[in-house]
Amino acid sequence: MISSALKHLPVLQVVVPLLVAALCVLAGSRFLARTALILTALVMLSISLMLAGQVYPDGVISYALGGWPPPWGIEYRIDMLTVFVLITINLVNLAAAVFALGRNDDNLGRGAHAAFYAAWLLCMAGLNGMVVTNDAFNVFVFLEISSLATYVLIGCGRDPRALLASYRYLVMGAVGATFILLSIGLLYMHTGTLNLTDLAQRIDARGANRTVIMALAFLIIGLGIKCAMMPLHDWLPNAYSFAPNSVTVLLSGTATKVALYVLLRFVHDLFGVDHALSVPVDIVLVACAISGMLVAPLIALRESNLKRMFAWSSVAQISYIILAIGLGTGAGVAAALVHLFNHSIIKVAVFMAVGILIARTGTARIRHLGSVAHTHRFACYTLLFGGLGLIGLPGTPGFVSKWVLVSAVVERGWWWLAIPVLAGSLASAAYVWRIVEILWAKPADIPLQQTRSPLAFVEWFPLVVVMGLVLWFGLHASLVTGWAGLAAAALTGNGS
Amino acid sequence: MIPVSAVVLIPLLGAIGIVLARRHVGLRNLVLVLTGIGNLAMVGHIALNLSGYQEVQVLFETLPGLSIAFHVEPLGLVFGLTAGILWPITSIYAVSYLDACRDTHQTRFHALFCVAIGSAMGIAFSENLFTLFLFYEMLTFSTWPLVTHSRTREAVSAGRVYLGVLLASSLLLFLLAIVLVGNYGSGLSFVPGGQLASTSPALVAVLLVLFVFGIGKAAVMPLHRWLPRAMVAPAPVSALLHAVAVVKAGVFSMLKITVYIFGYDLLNVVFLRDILIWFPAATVLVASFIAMRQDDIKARLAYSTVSQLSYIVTGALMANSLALIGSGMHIVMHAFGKITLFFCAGAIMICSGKKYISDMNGLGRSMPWTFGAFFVASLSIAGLPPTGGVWSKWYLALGALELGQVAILGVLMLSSLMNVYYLLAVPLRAFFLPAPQPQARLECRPALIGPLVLTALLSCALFFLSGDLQGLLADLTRRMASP
Amino acid sequence: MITTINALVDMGLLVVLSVSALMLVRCNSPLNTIILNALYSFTICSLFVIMDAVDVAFTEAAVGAGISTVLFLCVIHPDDESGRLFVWPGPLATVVALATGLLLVFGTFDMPLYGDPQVPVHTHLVTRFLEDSGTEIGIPNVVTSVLASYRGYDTLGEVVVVFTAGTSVLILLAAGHARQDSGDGLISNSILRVVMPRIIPLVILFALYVQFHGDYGPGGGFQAGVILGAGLITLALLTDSRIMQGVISERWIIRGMAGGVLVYGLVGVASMLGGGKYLDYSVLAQSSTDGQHLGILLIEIGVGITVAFTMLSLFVSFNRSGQTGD
Amino acid sequence: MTDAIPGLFNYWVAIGLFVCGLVMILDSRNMIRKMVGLNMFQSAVFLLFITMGKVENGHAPILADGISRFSNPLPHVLILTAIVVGVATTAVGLALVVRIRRAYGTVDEDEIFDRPEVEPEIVP
Repeated sequence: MISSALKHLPVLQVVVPLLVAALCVLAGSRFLARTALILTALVMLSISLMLAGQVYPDGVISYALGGWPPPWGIEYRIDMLTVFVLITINLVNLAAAVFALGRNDDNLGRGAHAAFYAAWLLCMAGLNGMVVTNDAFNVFVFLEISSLATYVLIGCGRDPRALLASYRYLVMGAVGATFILLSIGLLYMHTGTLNLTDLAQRIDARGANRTVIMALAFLIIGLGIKCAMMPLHDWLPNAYSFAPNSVTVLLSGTATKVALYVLLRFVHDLFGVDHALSVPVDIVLVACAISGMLVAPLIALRESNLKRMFAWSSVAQISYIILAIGLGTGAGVAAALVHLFNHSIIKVAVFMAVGILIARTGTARIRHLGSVAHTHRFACYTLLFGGLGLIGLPGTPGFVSKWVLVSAVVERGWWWLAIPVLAGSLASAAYVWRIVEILWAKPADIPLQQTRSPLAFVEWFPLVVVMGLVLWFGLHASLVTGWAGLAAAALTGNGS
Repeated sequence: MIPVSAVVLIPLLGAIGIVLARRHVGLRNLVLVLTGIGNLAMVGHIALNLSGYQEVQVLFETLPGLSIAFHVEPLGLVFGLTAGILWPITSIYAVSYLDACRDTHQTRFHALFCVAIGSAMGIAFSENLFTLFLFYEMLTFSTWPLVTHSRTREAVSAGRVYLGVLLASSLLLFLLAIVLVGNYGSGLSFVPGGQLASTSPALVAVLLVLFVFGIGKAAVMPLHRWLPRAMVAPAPVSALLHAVAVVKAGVFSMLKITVYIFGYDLLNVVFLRDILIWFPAATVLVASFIAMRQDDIKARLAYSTVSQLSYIVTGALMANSLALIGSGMHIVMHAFGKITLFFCAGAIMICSGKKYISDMNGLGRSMPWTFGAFFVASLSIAGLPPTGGVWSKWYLALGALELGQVAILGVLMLSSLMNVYYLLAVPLRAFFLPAPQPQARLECRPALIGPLVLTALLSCALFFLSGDLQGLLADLTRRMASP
Repeated sequence: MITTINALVDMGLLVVLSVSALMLVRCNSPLNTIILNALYSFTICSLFVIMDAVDVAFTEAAVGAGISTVLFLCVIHPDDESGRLFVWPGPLATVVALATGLLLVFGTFDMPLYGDPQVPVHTHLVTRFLEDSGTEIGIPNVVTSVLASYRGYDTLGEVVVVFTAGTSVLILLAAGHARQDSGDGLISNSILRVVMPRIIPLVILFALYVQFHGDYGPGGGFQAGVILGAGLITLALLTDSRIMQGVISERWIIRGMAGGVLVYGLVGVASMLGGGKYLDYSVLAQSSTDGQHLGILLIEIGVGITVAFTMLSLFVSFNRSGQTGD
Repeated sequence: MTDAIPGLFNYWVAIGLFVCGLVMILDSRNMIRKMVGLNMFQSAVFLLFITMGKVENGHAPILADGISRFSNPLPHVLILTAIVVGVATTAVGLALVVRIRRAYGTVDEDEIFDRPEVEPEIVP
C-alpha cells in the first residue's frame, strides 16, 4: 500500500492540497480547516522530501497522468530542479501556514475562514502543479488556480487598499496569463505539441522562426509580470503591503519564485541555452535585472510603509535571480536557484518579523516605529539579521547568493556586471540601515509599553525555525549550492 | 591545544555574558574585565606556543573554497597581541569613564565593545579573504551603535557617515576585489607568495586600486571622512576602536593582502603601484596639515590618526621587507601612543570639561599625570626616543630608501616634524603657558589615570622591547622569501 | 486557397466581430457596454461554429454571453451611467498596444495559413486523438475524449479553477455582511412570473440531456452545469428567493461546489487504488473502454455539480452584495 | 502572397481584437470596463487557437461514419478550459469591484487614486 503510494508521489504533491481544500470548504469549520492546513503543509513538505529521495538516486521521474504516455497525455516530470523548487516552496508554505494561525490582520466575514484556508491550499496546489508539470498548457491551468487564489488572499487584507492592490494584480495577472496562453498557442502552432520535452525536441528539429521568437517574447512578458520583473513589477509592492501578514509571508517565498522557475524552465528547456535565436534574450533579461536591482532599492529607501519597503526589496532581489537566469549558463542557473532559495527563507523571516511588529504596534508607518527595538527585541533583531542577509553580508545566505552569482557573471565573461550587483547590495544596505536607525535610535513615537504583548507559539516558533535555517545556510551553503548545481545540470542537460 | 578560534569566541561569549549579567553592575564589570584578561591570556598562549599553531583551523566551510578559517602568522599575532593587551586596560578605563559620565546604557556599550574586539581578533587571525571580510563587516556594524551611543542628532548623523563610507567602500570595491581574486586568482587563502601569480598585470593593477580604496578603515584620503566624524563616540571608543581596533584592522588588512595575496614580487612589478603609493603618502602630509589647524583635541588626534595610518599603508605599498617590519611595528607603536592620547583627551574632558586646545593653557599643572602621559605618547607618535615610535619610523624610512623613493622619505620626515609641532604643542602649552585663572587640582580618579599612565609607560617600554617585535616580523620576511 | 462558402462566412463574421469590438471600445454607457459585450460573445460563438469548434461555441454562449453578462449586470450601478467611459487612449497605452499588435502581425507571416491541413498542428499529437480515440475510449465526441481522458487532468484543473473562483467570491462578498432576505422576487413582470416556472423543468431536463449526451455531441458537464445553474438562478429571480433557500441553503450550495471537485478528484484516487495512474479510468472496470466510459461519466457529473453550484453561489453572493450595497 | 490575405485574415482580426482589448485594459478608468476589455483581450487569443485548429473542408470532431476529415479537437479542448478560466477571473475581478465600490463609493480608478492616502488609525 505504502510502496504503491510512493509511485504516485508526483501527483499526490498536487492532488492532496486540492482535495483537502475541497474538504475544508465541505466541512466549513474554521478549526478543522486550520488543522487541515497545517497537516497538509506537513504532508506536502514530506512528499517533496520523499521525491527528492527518489530523484537523487534514480534520476528523472516521469508520471503519465491518466495513463496516457507523453506527449499525448499530461506528464509530470520530476528532476533535481523540480524537487529543489518544491522543497523551497513547501518549506515556506509550512512556515507561513503555522504563522497564519497567529493573530491575523485579515478582514474575513462570518463563515469565510474555512474558505480562506481553502484558498490558501488552492494557491499552493496551483504553485506545486506549475512546478511538477511538464506540459505547457497544464502550466497555464495551474497558474490560474494559484493566481485566483492569490488575488483573494491578498484581497483579505484589512486595509481597503488591499482590494485595489488585489484588483490591480488581477488585471495585470490576467494579462500576463493571457500572454502566456498566447505564447503556448504559438508554440503549439509551430510544433503541434504541448509536452515541454517534446516541444524542445521539435523546436530543435524544426528550427526557430518568427512564431517561436514571438512565443518567447510573450512568454517573457507574461512570466515577467507574474514574477515582478522590473518594468512589469507594478502590482507587487501594494499587493505585498496590504495583504494579510501571513499571506505576504507566503507569497514572498512562493508565488514569484514559481514564476521564476517557470521562466527558467521555458527559457532554458525550450529555447536551449545556446539556441540560435535571433533575439538577444539574455540582453533583455539582464537589462531588466539591472534596472530592477538599482532602481527598486532606491524606491525602497524613500518608502514610508515598512511592508512596502520590503516589497520593493523583493523586486530588487528578484532582479538578481533574473540576472542569473539571463546569463544563460549552467553556473547562472545554479546561481538563480541558490538565490531563489536563500531569498525565500530570508524574506519569509523578514516578513514574519514585520508581521509581528505590525500586529503589535498597529502601524506599518516607518516613522511611527522609533525605538520599537527596545520593546520588541525578538522581531527587530530578526529583522536586523534578515536585513543583513538582504544586503548580502558574509555569514548570511545573501552573501552566498551574491558570491555564486558574481562568480557566474565573471565566468560568463561579463565581469562588469558585478558592479551593478554590488551597487545593488549597497543600495539595500541604505534602506536596511535606515530602518535599523529608526527602530533603534529614533525617539519613540507611540506609547511602546502598551504595545507589548507576549509572542504566541505560532508566531515565534516558525520564525525561530526559519531564522535557524537562515543562520545555518549562511554558514553551510554547500548543500544548497551543490543541489543547485545538480539541478542546473539537469536543466541544461535537457535542452540541448 | 586550545584552537585559534578561541580568541574570537571568548569576546563573543563575553558579550553574551555581559548581556546576561546586565542586572548586576558589579558582576557585569567583572565579566568584562575577565573576558579581556581571558582573551589576553589566549593570545599570549598562542604567542608562546607558536610551533603548536601551524595548522589552519576551519570553523565552517560555507562553500568549497569559501570557509571561515583561522591561522596564526606573525603579522596577525602582532595585531592580535596589541589589541589583546590594550583591551583589558581600556575596559577599566571605560567603566570608570562611563560611570563618570553617568551613562545609562553601559551594558549595550560593553557588549558591543566585546563584539568589536572579537571581530578585530577575527581579522587578525583570519586565514582567508572571506573570513577577513566577514569580520571586517562585523566590526563595521558592531561599532555603529558605539559611534551613535549618545543617540543625539549629531551622533546619528555621524553614524550615517561612518557606516556610509565604510560600507560603500567595502561593498563596492573591497568585495569586488575579493570576488575577482576568488575567480581569477588561485584561491582566497593567505599564503606567502600570493595568489595572483598567474593573473594578468592589468587585473593586478585593478585589484590594487580596489584594495587600497576598498579598505575604508585604512582611511586613505579621500575615504578618511568617517574617522573624524566618529569622534562623537565616547572616549574609550575613540581610544580603543578608532585608534587601535578598527583603523588598525584596516591597515592590517592592507598589509596582509599585500603580503599574502599579491606577494611582494608581483607588487614590485606593477607599474601602477608607483602612482598609487602617492595617495597614502599625500594623506600622510595633508592629514598632518589639517591636524595642525584643529583646535578640538579629539579632531586633532583623529587627523593625526589618519596621517599615521597612511604611514602603514605607504609601508605596505613599498613592498620590501624593511618597510614590512616598519609597518608591522608601527601598528603596535602607534596603537600604544594613540590610545594614550585618547585616554588623556577623555580624561581632560571628564575632569576639566575642556575639549579645545586653546583653553588648555596651564592645565598641565593641575593635571600633571595626564599631561605627562600625553607628552610621552606624543614623543612616540612623532618618533622620538625614548619611545617605541622611533623604531617603526626608522624602518619605514629605510624601506623608502630601499625602494629608491627619496621623495617619500621626505614626506615621512616632514610629517614627523609636523607631529612634533601639533602634538607636543598640547602638553607644552598646558605646562608652560600661564593659566587664565588659578586652578584647583583637577586630576581624575585613579581608575581613569591608571590606564593612561600604564599605556604611556608601555610606549616607553617598547623602545627597549622592539627587538622581539622586529624578530617576529623578520621571521615573516624570511618565510616570504622561501614560501 | 480557401474559396468555400465557409471561408466567406468566416470573413463576414470577422468583419461583424471587428465592428462590434470597435463599438465596444467606443461605448460610453456601462449598460450598453455589457449588452454589446454579449453581442460580441455571440458573434464569436458563431465564428467558433464556422470553424467546427461546436463545444467551444456552446461554452462561449453559456459563459461569455450568459454568465459573464449576468455577473456584469449584477455589478453595474445606476450612478455609473453618468460617467463617460470612453476616453481616447493615452500615448503610452497606444504605443504599448500597437507595438504588441505589430509584433504579432510580424509573426503571422510565419504562421500556417487558415485551414492548411499539412502543418504540425494537424499532423503530430492530434492524429492519435482522431484515429485511435474511437477504439481507446470508445466515444464519438473526440473533444470529450481529449477533455475528459487524454487531458483529463487539465479538466480537473479547470474544475478547480471554477471552484477557486466560487470560493474566492464567497470570501470576498461574505465579508462582514449579515444576510438580508430580499422580500419579493426580483422580476415583477407578471407574464414572466407565470411562464418561466413552467419552462424551468424543461431547462433542467435540457441540462441533464447536455450532461449525459456530451459523449455523443457537443456538450458535457460544464455546459450542463451552467444551464442547470442558470435554471435555478432564474427560479430564484422569479420567485421569492426564500423559496430557493427553502430548497437549498447557502451552506449546501457551498458544499455542492466542493463536492463536485471531490467527485472528480476521488475518481482519480480510485484509479490509483485500482493500480493505474491518477485519472487512468481504464482500471475502473473490467474492460478498458468500459472503464473509460465509467470514468468520463463520473467526472462529467463532478464537473456538472461543481459548475452548477458555483453558478448558484456566485449568484447568491453577488445578489446579496447588490442588495446590501445600497 | 495571394493566399496570405484570406489565409491570415483570421489572425489579423484576432490581433486587432487583442490590441483593442489591451487598450481598454490599459486606459480604462472604469474598473468594470476594464474587465470587459480583459474579456475581449482573452477572446482574441481564443480566436487564434480555434483558427489554427480549423482544417479546410473538415468537420466538427465528432466521429461518425463517412466523415474522415476533422478539425483539430485539441485547441478546442484547450480553449474550453481557457474560457472557463476567463470567466472565473471575471467573477473574482467583479467581486473585487463590488467590494471596492463598497469601500470607496466608486469604481473609477482615477477618482480613487486622486484621493490623498489616509493611513488607518493606530490600533495596537
